[in-house]
Amino acid sequence: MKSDSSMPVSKGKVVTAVFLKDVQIELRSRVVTNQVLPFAGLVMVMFAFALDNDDVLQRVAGGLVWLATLFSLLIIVQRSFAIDTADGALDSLRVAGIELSAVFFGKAIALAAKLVALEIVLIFSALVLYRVDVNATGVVLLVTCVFCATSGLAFVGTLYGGLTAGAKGRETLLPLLLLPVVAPVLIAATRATEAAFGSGGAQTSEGWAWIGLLAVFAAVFGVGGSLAFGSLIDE
Amino acid sequence: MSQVLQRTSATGTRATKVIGALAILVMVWVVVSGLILTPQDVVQGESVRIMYVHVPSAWIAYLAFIFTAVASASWLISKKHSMGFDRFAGASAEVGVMFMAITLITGSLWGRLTWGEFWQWDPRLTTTAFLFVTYVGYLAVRRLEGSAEQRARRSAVVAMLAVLEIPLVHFSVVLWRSLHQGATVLNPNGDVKMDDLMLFTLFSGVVAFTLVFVWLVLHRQRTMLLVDIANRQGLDAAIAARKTEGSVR
Amino acid sequence: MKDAGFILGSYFVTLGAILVFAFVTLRRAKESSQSVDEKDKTWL
Amino acid sequence: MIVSFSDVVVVYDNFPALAGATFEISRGEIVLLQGPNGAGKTTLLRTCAGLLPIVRGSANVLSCDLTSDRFSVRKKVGLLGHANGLFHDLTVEENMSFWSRLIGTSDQDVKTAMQIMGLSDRLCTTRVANLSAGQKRRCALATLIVRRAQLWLLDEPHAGLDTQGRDELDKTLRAAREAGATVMFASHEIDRARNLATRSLMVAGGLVTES
Repeated sequence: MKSDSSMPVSKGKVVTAVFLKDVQIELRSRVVTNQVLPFAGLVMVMFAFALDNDDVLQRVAGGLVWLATLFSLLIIVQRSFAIDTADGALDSLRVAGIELSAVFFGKAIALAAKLVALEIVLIFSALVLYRVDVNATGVVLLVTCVFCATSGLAFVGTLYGGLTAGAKGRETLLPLLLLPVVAPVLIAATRATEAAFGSGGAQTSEGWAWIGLLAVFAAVFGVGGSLAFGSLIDE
Repeated sequence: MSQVLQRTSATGTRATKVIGALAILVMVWVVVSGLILTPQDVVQGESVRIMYVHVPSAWIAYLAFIFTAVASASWLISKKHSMGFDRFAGASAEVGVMFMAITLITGSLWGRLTWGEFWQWDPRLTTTAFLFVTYVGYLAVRRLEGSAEQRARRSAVVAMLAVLEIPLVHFSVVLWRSLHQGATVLNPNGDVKMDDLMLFTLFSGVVAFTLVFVWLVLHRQRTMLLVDIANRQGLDAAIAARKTEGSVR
Repeated sequence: MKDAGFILGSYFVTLGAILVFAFVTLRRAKESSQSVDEKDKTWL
Repeated sequence: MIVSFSDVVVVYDNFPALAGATFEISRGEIVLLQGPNGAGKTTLLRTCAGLLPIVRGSANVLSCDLTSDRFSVRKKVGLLGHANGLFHDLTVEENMSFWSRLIGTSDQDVKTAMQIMGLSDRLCTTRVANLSAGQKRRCALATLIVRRAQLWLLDEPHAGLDTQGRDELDKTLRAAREAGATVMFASHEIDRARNLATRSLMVAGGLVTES
């Protein structure tokens, strides 16, 4: 066996490999579809029981969708890093000497894919359960909102997931760190979604201001995450 | 407090004693002036007196968090990664969290008097509450196990992200309120007609709290250094013990 | 004074918190300073 | 010198797992690390891989100064720890292709590595979770072989393997040495390990001595 080192691998290939690995594991284990999704759906139904009023539900539908998403985000992030730490794969990734910012983007994109799948189901269940209507311009706003909010959540989730990966008491630390940080996403995505749903007489055009905020958030944590992720998961 | 200082010369110096004495002096003046000398406000009546402790503590809390961010950035940027920066960042965040807790409590007491409610989803209050939780999280990150360098790097990154959060949270909350609620709530700071003595007392409050902040941070970061030194000495002993464990076999 | 409870309460909370923080810090400093050499205390 | 440690101290929290380790290893050696549990063997291997910060002393591995830069050495070493570094929800084949994609090796190399470790076609499509401990170890070793590292760091590589697997492992390590690689490994299979090693070091109490 020769000892020459192999050709350097481009960053894009590492991103793809990590992304495919995470997605493949999800397709195989179906944790998001079989556990997280029912959990999120349950949250939506429980809110319907607790609030018990059609008008109120219609009014707060947007907020409930994003609240359920945030709770699910915590579970998905923990699961995503539990896979990597269970058998020391995170150590192997570090020793492989690859660029860890590529791992960050790979994991973030995989997380975003799972979140989008979840959000689509949640939004449809809001349409059915809470009797919300969306018009054509609302759909455009909604799709943009989902895209921007999900990018932000995926970046910040991967960053803080990496920070708490392997730490003692991470189950309790992650929500403490993550929830205050994603507060702007909750507010902005909720308002934009409400505008798209027309809840409480909101106009669709009111929603676009929020999209800007979501985009800034995603940009800040995308850049911050790619810079900081490597040093956070290292000892 | 100066008596206490003499007994525990551990982290005290002449400078901190002077700062401590000044802090007590100015603080006494703030309390006397704030509670007795200053007049009532035309709109808010007696409740305006809370302002003299509430507003300075809020300012100093924000100052502390900015100081934490600056110290963290210095740690990250500096080639030597001097642990002094890390200790200053941690000490300042601890003091900041305390001042922010004071801000929230006195703010809600004041709110009860002016609004009739302990809590309003006012942008400034909401931002403050989020920041409080964020920095409680920062302190939790500092307590994670790991090497000193790893702890410093982690917490420096979290501090930088947290300080970026301040404008993001504030802007989103302001936008949120502006769209859904007119400016109907009485703004506790805006409607106060301040005469000279009131202004001077508020200013003294800022001075007093700044002195307190400096005094606390100096002592706290020196205490952290003492713990680090004690750990390092413990390490020498531990290495020696470990070596004998090796040679016995 | 009207609303004296609230006003005095907020002063009490403020000063109390600062004093508690100060005393806890000084006590911890005293504890950990015993095992440290005077020459390591660079600020003295 | 491939590895040269001088008075290296590595700590976990405040416990000095390495308490001043000093030793040197030259190119082409197969070095056995002997020593009781908790002696610091694992820490030593992880330090060589650039995973742990060095508190005192200086260490140089493959011309990388570990005290100033723990990252550039990582591309050149291969580490097999107690854990296998595998994803249990993926098949053997998928695990292999993930790691080979990360480091850019050809499919042919992957096939060869799997053949060397006796991972047959049937096993390739089995999920790692369903493998026996020994089969998992073989899979982990196969991911290591494709790394083509200049320095192999193996923590208890023989553990969990059957006799045939151990023979294959020994053969692989000798072949790697022929190709110019250097090997450090810890093992409790003293007879087998002595046979394989060209030199052995005693690790005890965070110190390293010749034996």
